[in-house]
Amino acid sequence: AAQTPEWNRIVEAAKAEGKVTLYSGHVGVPYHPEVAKMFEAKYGIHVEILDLRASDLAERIRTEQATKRIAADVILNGAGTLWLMKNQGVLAAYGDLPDLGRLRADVEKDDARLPIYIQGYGIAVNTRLVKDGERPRSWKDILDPKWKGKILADDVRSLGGGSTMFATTYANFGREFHEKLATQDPQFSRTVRENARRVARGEFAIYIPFSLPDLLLNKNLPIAGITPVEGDVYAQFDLSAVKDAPHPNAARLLMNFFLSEEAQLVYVRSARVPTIKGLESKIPADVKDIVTAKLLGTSDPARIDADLKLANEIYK
Amino acid sequence: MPSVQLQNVGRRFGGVNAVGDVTAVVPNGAFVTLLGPSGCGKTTTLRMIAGLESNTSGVISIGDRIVSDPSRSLFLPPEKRNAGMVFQSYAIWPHMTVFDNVAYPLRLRRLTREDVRAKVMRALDLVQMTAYAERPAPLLSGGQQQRVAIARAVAFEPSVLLLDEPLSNLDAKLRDEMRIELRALQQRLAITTIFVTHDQEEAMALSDRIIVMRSGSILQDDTPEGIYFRPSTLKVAEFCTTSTIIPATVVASRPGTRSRVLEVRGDDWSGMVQSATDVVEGAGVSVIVRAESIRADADPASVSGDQDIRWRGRVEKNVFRGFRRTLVVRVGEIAFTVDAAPENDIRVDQEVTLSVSLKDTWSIPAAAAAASATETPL
Amino acid sequence: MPSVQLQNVGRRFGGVNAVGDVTAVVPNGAFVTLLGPSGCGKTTTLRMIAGLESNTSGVISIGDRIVSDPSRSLFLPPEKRNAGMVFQSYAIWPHMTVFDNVAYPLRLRRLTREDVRAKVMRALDLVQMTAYAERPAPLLSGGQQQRVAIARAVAFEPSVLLLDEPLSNLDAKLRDEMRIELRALQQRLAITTIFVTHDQEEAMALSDRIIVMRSGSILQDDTPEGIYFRPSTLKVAEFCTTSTIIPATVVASRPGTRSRVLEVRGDDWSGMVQSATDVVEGAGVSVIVRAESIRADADPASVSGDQDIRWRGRVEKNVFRGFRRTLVVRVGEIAFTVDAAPENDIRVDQEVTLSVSLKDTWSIPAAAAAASATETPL
Amino acid sequence: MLAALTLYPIGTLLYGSLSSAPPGQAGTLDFSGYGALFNAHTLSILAVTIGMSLLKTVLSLIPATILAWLISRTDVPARATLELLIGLPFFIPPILTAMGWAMLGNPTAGSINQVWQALTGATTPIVNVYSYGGVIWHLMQFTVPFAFILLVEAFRSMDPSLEESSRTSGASVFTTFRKITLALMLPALSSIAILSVIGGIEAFESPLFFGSPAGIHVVTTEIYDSINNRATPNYPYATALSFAVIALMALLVAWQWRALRGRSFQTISGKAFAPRPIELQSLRWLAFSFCVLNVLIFTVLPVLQLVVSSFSQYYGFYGWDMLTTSHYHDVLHSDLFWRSTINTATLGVVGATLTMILGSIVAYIVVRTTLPFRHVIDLIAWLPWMMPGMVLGLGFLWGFAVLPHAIGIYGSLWALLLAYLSLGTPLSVRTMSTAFSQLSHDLEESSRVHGASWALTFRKIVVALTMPSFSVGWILTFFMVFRELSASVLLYSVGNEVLPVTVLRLWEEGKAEDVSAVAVLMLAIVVVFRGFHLIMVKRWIASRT
Ligand SMILES: Nc1ncnc2c1ncn2[C@@H]1O[C@H](COP(=O)(O)OP(=O)(O)OP(=O)(O)O)[C@@H](O)[C@H]1O
Ligand SMILES: Nc1ncnc2c1ncn2[C@@H]1O[C@H](COP(=O)(O)OP(=O)(O)OP(=O)(O)O)[C@@H](O)[C@H]1O
Ligand SMILES: [Mg+2]
Ligand SMILES: [Mg+2]
Repeated sequence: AAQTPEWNRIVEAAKAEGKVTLYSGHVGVPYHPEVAKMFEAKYGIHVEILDLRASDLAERIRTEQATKRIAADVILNGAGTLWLMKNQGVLAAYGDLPDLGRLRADVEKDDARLPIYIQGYGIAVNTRLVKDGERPRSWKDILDPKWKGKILADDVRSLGGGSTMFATTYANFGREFHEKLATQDPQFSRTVRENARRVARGEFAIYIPFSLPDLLLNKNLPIAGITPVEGDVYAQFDLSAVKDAPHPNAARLLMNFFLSEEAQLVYVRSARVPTIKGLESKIPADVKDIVTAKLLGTSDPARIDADLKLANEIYK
Repeated sequence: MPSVQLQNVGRRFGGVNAVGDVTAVVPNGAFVTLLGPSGCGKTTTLRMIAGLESNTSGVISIGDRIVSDPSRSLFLPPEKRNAGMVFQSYAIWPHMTVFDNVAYPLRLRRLTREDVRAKVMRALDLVQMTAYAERPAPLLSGGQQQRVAIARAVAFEPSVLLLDEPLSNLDAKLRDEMRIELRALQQRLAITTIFVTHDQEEAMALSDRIIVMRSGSILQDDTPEGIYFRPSTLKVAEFCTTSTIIPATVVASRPGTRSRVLEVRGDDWSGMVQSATDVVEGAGVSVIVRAESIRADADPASVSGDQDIRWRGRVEKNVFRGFRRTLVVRVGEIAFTVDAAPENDIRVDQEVTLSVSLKDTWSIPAAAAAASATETPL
Repeated sequence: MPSVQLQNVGRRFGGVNAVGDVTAVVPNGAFVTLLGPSGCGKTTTLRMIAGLESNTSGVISIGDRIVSDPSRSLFLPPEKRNAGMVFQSYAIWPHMTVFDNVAYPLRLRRLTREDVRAKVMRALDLVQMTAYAERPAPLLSGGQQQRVAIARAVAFEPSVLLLDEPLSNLDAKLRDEMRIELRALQQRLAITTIFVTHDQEEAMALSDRIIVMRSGSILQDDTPEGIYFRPSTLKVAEFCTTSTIIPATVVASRPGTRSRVLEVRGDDWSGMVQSATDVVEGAGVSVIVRAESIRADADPASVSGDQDIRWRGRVEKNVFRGFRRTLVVRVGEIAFTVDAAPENDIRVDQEVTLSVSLKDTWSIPAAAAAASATETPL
Repeated sequence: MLAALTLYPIGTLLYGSLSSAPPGQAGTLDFSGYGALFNAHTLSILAVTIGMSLLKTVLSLIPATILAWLISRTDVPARATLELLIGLPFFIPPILTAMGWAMLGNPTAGSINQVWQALTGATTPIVNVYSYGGVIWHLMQFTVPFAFILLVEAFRSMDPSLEESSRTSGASVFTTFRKITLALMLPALSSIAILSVIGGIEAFESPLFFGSPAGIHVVTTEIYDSINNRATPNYPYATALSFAVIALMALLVAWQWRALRGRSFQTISGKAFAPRPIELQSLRWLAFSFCVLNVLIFTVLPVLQLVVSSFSQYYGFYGWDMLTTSHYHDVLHSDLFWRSTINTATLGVVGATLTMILGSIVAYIVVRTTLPFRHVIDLIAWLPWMMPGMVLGLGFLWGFAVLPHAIGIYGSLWALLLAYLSLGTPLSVRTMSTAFSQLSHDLEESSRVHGASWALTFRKIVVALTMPSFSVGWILTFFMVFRELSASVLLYSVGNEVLPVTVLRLWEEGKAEDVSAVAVLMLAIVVVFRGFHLIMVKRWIASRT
């Protein structure tokens, strides 16, 4: 990293602040504390992490801003949610960071949102119920009538993997794809965390969209993850600095640290796609397929309400 | 020890006038009994004195202090009145032992451990319950619970003692003993005591004064002898004594030794009776003769000469009651109740001569009797 | 109507032997009273008959049917025994009106609306509570609640009626009336009735037989007169009568009219007394004289000649009790209790002659008396 | 105090429901949230929710009442153990029992259906938990023990002679139960029924787990959608919906007042009584079987599953090779677990104690005094329970954040404590008012006369006499703190982590097995607590037997 004098001043100021608070809206990821430890070890600045569900996080930030009782310095959340928050005016620009240059060119970013990792969603199948040769290879394979009644899906009418998949596939394959999918009688479930297990237990043959990093959590179970030929649907997670944060310098320092190789590798090991260049050779073999899979696309935050409305129309 | 004064005290429950308009004074250190039929307002009166019920009208004072006066919104809470009370329902605390129940008021007064122990044991001794000190209260029989309630009320030597039928579940033997103990204690400590009972004999035996109530108001407030021998109304006579009431007409009136003497005439009989007041000739009176003062003789000749009035009638009933035998003797319209000795050999259907002497009679002008008869029943 | 039989019935509560070993028969249609001091097991016995408590030993039968026999694990539940019961705690249901309380057993028996109404009103009438039919039960005075409990127990004309101190909260007047009503009802319907009371006079007046209990066992099971005039033990005499007990030594023994007659000698006195059995010369006896059978005369000369024993003593107390006056007269070691007429003019500290006639005496061999004295208190 | 705890957060919500912008931001008065209520969709959701809640209440109260009565008033064998076991499922996190039942009763691979199909050769499943019935069944899983625990205490403090006099009047055990016992238990039953109905309306996990897949939508899922499934959360609609629920529930409470008015239910009289169990005779073992059956279905099944899962590598996949203690190892070696457990326990002890004290005082005022505003107070005490948790959580967040900066409640443990106090009060008020309405007045009066002030009497007589109920209320509120998520997640801060949030984290990380391990540890605490508690109650009663 470039050690400009200006940045050194920020490092010093950050150390003087002594602490930084991160609100994380991606509760299912246990890796932020690991990164925080590395950061603490390096700079001696204490990181406090508060895990909150995305909607709770948004509400807390909004309330803190409205009442000027600001506790959060940095937010980690889905890119779409942060986009909305940015529009509410509660985020601050992170300015120039020494390691910005490392970012891959193909990730979406703006002056307030710093991409950290990408999570890919594919298709999960029960390996006992679905023979090797019968596995769907494309998103469109699940429209085959033989899967009728055997598909478990995250509810596409509710925010999260389900709506992201809906928006992306709708944008890429058109309305027809979903009208057909609707006739397959997919069982919608909102208890996302249970779904992979339900497929593993044989309640259903197929589960979409399957968060591929979850394969690591289900190692010995009869479940396989498939990246469709069109590519994975994905969700991108970003960092943002909070407006009027109590520790603005530490916030920027922390954000920059997330772009470091050591931090990024933490997420790579959990089968998430890094947002910086030059890690290709360092991807462990067991997650290589997932991390390097082709990506189909993600949802457009500006269209959230419109997409939900469409989903509700198609899936009564 | 303070006196207790009630001035025009009343208590309404919605539409029900449980206590009407009671004015009475219980002097310092006196033992006064409230006597009256079930539902006449005895418990309510006691509760108002204790501060458990607020009187809706009138003034209650204990000693020099007004404790309740609704017209001035004055009300002293019960715990400030230093009264001991035995509830009609005992109100024994089921989560405590006998000892703890009795110790409760003492501990509230921050007595030392030893003092508490000593006083509790003394009180339990009084009610013959020392052997049960450690027994949980719910495992006692009814009478035992009642005795614990008495011990609790007296253990802390309150300045006013309020007792609501405290002996109703005890047998005669124990009741007699407890009466004596209670009276002795009351006199030793000079506690102003208000006692509610439904037992006339008990009221007579214990009290300095008796207040006879009915339908929420006072009929007579007098010494036991006054109530018994010289009832002011027929109701009092009926309630406090076992008497026969005979209508008669006054023939003449003259002063007697303790009261006036009337010469009266009834159906088939005539004689002299006592009366509180002069009654004009020709007016009606109700003659009252108490069961125990009537003699019943099978042989008219054996009636002694000092008996002033005589009737002849037929025995209708003969009930053995232990120390006495109650005869019902019919004389014309009237059924006389007569107490006889237990071994009496008078049989049902026998003809007997009833007689009574002047000093055992009493009479009340019929006007007063009629007035109290028209009183609406509660 | 069935009889009720108890054979060696007992009930233990943990370590406490509430009822020891009771054997008794209450004949078909009879009115039998359980009498005894507080805590002697009366309520427990009644509850066992009702089926609310299971006896730990012995056999209970109602009519020809054994209703409880723990040795054969036989137990008929209370609702099958068709017994009406008045509880010592009333057990009035607080969430119902007076009417509904009384109607409850009738409705269970599926009577028509009109029948229910008629029977409830008749029962309420019996206890003089018709005016309160629609009142919620908790708003009644203690005595009123007790009357509702009685109405409820009799309204459905049970074949066995179990009454646990049903009149304890009523005044003498009402109690007298209720007694008469209860007895009349019992005789009209010939309901086998077991009555618990602590009031000896009430027991005597109502009962066909009286069972005197103490510490969980039966002391005497006899007619009222038998209990009263010929108690089998000192305990019975002490409990059921107001008596003075005087130790004496037998000088001679001879048969009398109704019982044996003993010639006895005490401190400074001698005379004839009745006895159930022959007692050997020189043996000790306890002589029992009842308070109401002793005469007290200030003037020894006025004592009539048919009085068999005389004592001279000093009046210690004189308590007015309405229809009688209780004197305590000290003769040497012994304090005599004497009932006198209410207007008696004997004063405290006066010397009086006490006298009693042979027919009013009773005696119990000292051995038996000693035996019952060593009995451990409960 | 009460008003501050409940009216304040709810007031901010009311403001939120009427404002076009959320609190803290300038907005204009706006009735659109309420306007949106009046359409067929919302009304049908309200109808479905209430219908479901009523049904599960009725279905739960029947077994709960019978069980409570058997355990507290009869001589059923092994009562003490049964009492402990029947109450246990109340303390299992609903999400875990949901997983359990999903495995047992799903239409394709559920064990029940597989056994059924193997036995009969049928091809159609007999049960499907992803249905209306499934939601109700899962709700019952929680309601039966809840109602049971509260009812046992109510039954216990009843003068047996009230039942006995019915028996001698000719009523059988069961007629007596119906006509006297139940009638006398009306305050308790109706209070518990209302708690249960409201609880059902607020339930989130069951409809989410079993209802959503079947297309069943209820108020909570609707609120969840309106907050979470929009680009901008629609708070006016969410809060307006909550207030509609409150209005309906207030009708229910008013109905209870009417139904109970002017009657007395005092079953502990001044004439002390010994608690005598009813001898069931020949029915004893039948009753016992009934209890055991309940224990098997509602307790053994889920608890066993939980225990096995906590030792399995994967929840629901059993096999000897899958056994592991690593979940316990993980959990017990996590600083966060210990920190949040200690925080939660502290909050639980302090919160439950304060809640019960506050609740007792409120209950006393409502039941025992004739103060003019007591019904208003009663209703206020109900409010926090009537408000769906996720909305009320917002109320607290807004409420605490809007306070002047000098009052530093926001972000401190105090915020959580106050929220728990408010959330626990309805339960404590219900528990205690039921208990108080059973006490006859003379027991207090006799204490007052003998020199104890009102406060002393309250402590030494009223509370002491209702100690079993008080302690049950304490335990229920204590463990409520262990599972309250909606407010916790909005109010906790770093260092103030509480167990529900930690559990949420584990859950979101896909560690259902660790959650099971935590739940088993929690159940162990429950068993110790309840065991100790029951022994205390027994001793308290033994002091009367
Ligand atoms: N809370 C109440 N509401 C309405 N009426 C009541 C209430 N309490 C008592 N009463 C009525 O007031 C009257 C007087 O009751 P109180 O309890 O004082 O009678 P009591 O003289 O003690 O009778 P008892 O000898 O039967 O105990 C009764 O008729 C009773 O029914
Ligand atoms: N459940 C119980 N456990 C232990 N002892 C008991 C129990 N019930 C009653 N007792 C004891 O058994 C004895 C008999 O009680 P019971 O109630 O039968 O007396 P009782 O003759 O009715 O007395 P009372 O006239 O005072 O009502 C008493 O000493 C009582 O303390
Ligand atoms: Mg009374
Ligand atoms: Mg008794």
